[in-house]
Amino acid sequence: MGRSASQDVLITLVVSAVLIWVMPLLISTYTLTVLVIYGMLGLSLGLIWGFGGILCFGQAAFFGLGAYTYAIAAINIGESTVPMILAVLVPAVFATLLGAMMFYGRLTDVYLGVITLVVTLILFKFVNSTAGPQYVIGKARLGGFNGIPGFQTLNVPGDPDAYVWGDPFFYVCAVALVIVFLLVTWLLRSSFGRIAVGIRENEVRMGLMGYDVAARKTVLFAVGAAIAGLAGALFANWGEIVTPNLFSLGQSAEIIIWCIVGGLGTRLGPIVGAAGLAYLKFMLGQQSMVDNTLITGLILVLFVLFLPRGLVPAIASVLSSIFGRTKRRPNASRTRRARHG
Amino acid sequence: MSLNRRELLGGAAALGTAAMLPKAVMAAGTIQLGSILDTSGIFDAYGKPMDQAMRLAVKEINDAGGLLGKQVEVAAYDTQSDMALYSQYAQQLTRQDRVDVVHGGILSASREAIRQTMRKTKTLYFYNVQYEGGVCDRNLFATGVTPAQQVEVLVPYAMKKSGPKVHILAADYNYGQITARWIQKFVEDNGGEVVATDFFPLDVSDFGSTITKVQQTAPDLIVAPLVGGAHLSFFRQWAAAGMKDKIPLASTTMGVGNEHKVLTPEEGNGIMVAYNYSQELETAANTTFKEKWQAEYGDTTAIHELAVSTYQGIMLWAEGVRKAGSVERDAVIEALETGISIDGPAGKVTIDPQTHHATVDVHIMEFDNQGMTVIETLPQRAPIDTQAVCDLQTNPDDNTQYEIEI
Amino acid sequence: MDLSFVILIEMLYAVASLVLISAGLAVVFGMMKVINLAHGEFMMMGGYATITAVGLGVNVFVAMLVIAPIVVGLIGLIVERLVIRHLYGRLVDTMLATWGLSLVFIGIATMIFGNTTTGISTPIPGFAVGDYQINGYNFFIIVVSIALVIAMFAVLRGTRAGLIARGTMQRSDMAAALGYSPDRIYMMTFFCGSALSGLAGAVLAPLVGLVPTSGGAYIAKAFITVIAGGPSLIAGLVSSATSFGLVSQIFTFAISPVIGEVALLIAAVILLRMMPQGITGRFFKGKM
Amino acid sequence: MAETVLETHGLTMRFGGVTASDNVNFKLKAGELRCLIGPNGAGKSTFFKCVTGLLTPTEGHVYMRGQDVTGWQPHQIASLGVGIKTQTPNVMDALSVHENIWLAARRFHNVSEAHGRADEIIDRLALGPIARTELGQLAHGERQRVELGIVAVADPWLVLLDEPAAGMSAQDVDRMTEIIHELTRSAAVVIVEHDMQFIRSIAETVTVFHQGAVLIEDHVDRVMSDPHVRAVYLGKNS
Repeated sequence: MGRSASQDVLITLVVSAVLIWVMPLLISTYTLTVLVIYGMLGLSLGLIWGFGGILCFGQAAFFGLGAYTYAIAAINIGESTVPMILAVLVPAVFATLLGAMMFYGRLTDVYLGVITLVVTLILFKFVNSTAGPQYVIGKARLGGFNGIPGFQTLNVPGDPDAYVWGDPFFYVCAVALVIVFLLVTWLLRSSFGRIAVGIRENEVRMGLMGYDVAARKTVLFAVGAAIAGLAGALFANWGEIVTPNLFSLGQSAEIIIWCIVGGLGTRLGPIVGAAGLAYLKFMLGQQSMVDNTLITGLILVLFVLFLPRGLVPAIASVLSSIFGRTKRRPNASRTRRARHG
Repeated sequence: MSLNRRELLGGAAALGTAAMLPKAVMAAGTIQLGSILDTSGIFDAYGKPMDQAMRLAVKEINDAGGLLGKQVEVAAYDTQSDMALYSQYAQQLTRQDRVDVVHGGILSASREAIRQTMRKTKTLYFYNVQYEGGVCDRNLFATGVTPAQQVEVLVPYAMKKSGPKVHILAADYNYGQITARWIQKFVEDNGGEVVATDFFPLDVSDFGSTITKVQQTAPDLIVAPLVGGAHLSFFRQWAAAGMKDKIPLASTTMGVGNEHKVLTPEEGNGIMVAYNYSQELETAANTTFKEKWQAEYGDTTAIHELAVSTYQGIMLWAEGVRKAGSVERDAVIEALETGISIDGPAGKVTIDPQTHHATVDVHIMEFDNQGMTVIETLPQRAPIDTQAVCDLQTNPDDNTQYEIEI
Repeated sequence: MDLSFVILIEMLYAVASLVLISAGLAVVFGMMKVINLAHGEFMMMGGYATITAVGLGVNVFVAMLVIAPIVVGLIGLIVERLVIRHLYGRLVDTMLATWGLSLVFIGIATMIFGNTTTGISTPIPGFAVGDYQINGYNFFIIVVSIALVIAMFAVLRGTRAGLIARGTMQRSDMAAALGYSPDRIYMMTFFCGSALSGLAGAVLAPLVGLVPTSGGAYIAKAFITVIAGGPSLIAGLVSSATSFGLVSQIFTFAISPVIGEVALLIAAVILLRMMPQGITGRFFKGKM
Repeated sequence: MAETVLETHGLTMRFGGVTASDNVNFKLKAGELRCLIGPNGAGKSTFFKCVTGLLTPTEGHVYMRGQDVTGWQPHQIASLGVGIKTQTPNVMDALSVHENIWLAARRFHNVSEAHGRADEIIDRLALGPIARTELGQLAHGERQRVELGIVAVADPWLVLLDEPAAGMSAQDVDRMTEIIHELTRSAAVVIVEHDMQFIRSIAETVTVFHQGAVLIEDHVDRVMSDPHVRAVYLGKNS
């Protein structure tokens, strides 16, 4: 990495502080909140796909699991602190089990894609068919297709009556994203992160060096799931309802599209892609000229064809060529290979 | 729950946001009506005609001089069949557009996604869709029919035509589960027996094994509250297996989104249903309504139950505003609670003050050549299911969706 | 006795429809190592092509078996020329691009046909087996998929094109070295694969209500069946369709359709965990 | 008497009906350099894969420094201090030379030590000028050399190399020979090879594989003059 760690942290903090101050002047905080949450979700896949080479077709499963865990725990506990923690832990544990099963089975690329897709489908189908009164966890009815409304939303820890919502909730989410971003940065700078990149590049070699590739991929997968789970819990708080759609393939598809459009192999790309496309979708809902699915599809096709590295790397290379900085040349083959991981 | 603190925080937040935002340009002296419907995505077969009906109703009001001398302006959002967008646009409507009333929501999940926002921001909310019943919220008016209203009349009629043994095939979600229970109750009340009940998630489209299973239970009648495009396959596969003339079918949902126009006469004829509206209603009100629709959109085939509910919902609200002489929420609620009624395309619709649901005419109908022929009209059926659990007159702070214990 | 016959037919039907759903995807994947995620939408378009043709007065069987495959095959050809051909050898990129295409097709179909469910009724009447009525159309689907498998086998075994195709499957560079342009082979393959998808969509259309998003219901199943089948085209297709079809029907009859679907998915996970290269990667290496 | 570092007992590997490796008993002493030779399909690569954990043998056992490692994963075997280089260059193309070697060093050392070790190996292999270049942009010989660096940086006591000289220029081969000799100072080395020129230049004892089994095991000169071996290489049955 070009910059030193402290520079990196400083730049991140300054830029995000400015953004957190300026953005609410342009877009309503309620919409911004969900953009931030989607950014976090995009980052979760960007981490495991872009830096670990694990293409997960079911990142939405962890998102949904986080949201449902939060909702169910919040109904049963009535205070949001423990549910928030559980919403991070449950997806992480689930991902650990799933990851161990897949990675120790030496499943790679397409096969990995199928398994994650299938697991997402199973979760979706299960949750979708829990409308009956027999599906209860503690006090919480799972609700099937209709989802779970009316749970305790985020409160100041220890004080269940002090709700955090509206603008304060936006700031909580934004700060959470900054913290997650810094953690990801730290992780990628650490040996663990560099080894993960090594595994993305060549699993066999890393195994022959003595690294337990399966274990490391499992851990990375779980970290990604934990981040997605946190995003899910925040989303549950934002929407005040959770529905099986969170688990849907459509949701998984969107996450993948965010990463592609934003730029794989970068930390910023998936966040930018997620926020940008979600905002586009929001704007499109205010017109009815062209079908919105069509536009999303076209964007994806055009990006794969003409800008396969995504926006952020493309902009970075344009900027560096303008300002002539001797930054490390972004490598096209890098992203390509990452995707085939 | 300390609502005060919440409202304080939230209120401050709303104020702060609004102050910073370029406020939506709105002409002074107009009334703002917010609409939030899926006009694209998988639910648009429901949402598009509802949107058309909403615009038709508003146009009619404006052509007649508006409300309280002001024109009604529409702020409409397409939620693209995406639940997350409901939350977002609800915030947009209430905090930025500051509308005076919101009409919309299709699925129960979408209603629950926006209901609390409406309540918190004190924005009057109309949910104009046939649904499972039981929502008890002073801020909400539900103008669609609920299961008891339909089932109470449909089941005895269908059993009389067929026999006492009933097999229920229901959509596996909130609506289907609750409706199935009501069907069971009325089957038993009428001296019948439910031999089996099966639930199907909304994406099930292969009913081969189900058709075999039904033949094993050998019922006299099938009541099928099945929902959506995938479930339509049941009616088709049922006919393809040659079962249609052997066991009669009744449904509380088939046709709500004009599904009967997709089935061929051979597949559809004879299926028994009970709704508030049918295009084939031979009343002056319906004829006029269809003429107006024809003039506006050129084609009346798209009109369905939910579109008419929406139209009636807006007319009820307008009536409430006229009576209150204001668009202010509490005044309008009080006016509506006097038991206001209007004469809509589907007959007289009256607000039930106790539940904020609607008392409507219910028509027993049979499919005939891709239309719904009215067999019998049962005037002014009250929402008895919701009435059993909800009394907003004695408990105005209630904010629950009850599951009605039968 | 009657009941077991009826159940047997239902099982055969389940297997047959899986074969039908997956054939187009299997051809494209087997030959080109391209996973066409717009496969479900190709099926959807096959359905719409049939319904439109029937609406114009064409005989329903002609519409299903001739018009729909040709129309969808041509659409596939255009797609291949415009998009896929730039992405050969980039498995994940083709998946993403075809995913995008599937959304585009849904959008276009929505704009043309609207989201209202449409459909045609089944052209074959039901009949009685003892005390039971069964859907006569199930037989038609079973027959079509058997014919399809035989035809695929005959083409691959018995024709020059099949020989080239088998060669390409094994070593795509060899075919090129022998003077066959891989570009043309791929183009033809994609045409055939799309046509098969169109055929499947058309043949299944009378059983289900069609909406522009109908394709989504098929793609996951087809994807799972093809990948679990592994590298051998026909053996893989038939073996995995049989295993999944049987598993899902057994659970459907024993418990419920949802459990049947979940059982299929769980079977897929177990199968891939045990045989990461698919069934034929393990048992039928090097066969077709 | 030097310690036995690698030993196999009755190692057998069958693929379906084909026996690719047939009851191989093999012994390697510390500090020894051994070449495995044989015509294509003789089973030397299968043997190599069974020893390195890339394949699990059907029958028989593999011992390293007396420990039974049969059925271990490659990473477990590597963790013992065994350096492995596969036939095709197996490196991280998008990473620089330094990063590649650092990653290997990091497995057994902490971050800063790993940097020191990596720099040292880069110096030793004269990779300094290209240390910051990504491997994807290097020539074949350089990539092979980097892979040897990856093996060497971990200080292995046993090194297993599959065709290290394949596809290299004469000059590259010379340098390779040098590096391998250097490795033998601290480790026992097994080389799978069929380039006779290279073997003559490097080996003392060679093991000849034929039809999955060990045909002969002797000093390189005697092996080369053995009529059996000649027959095998010329494709005649003796």
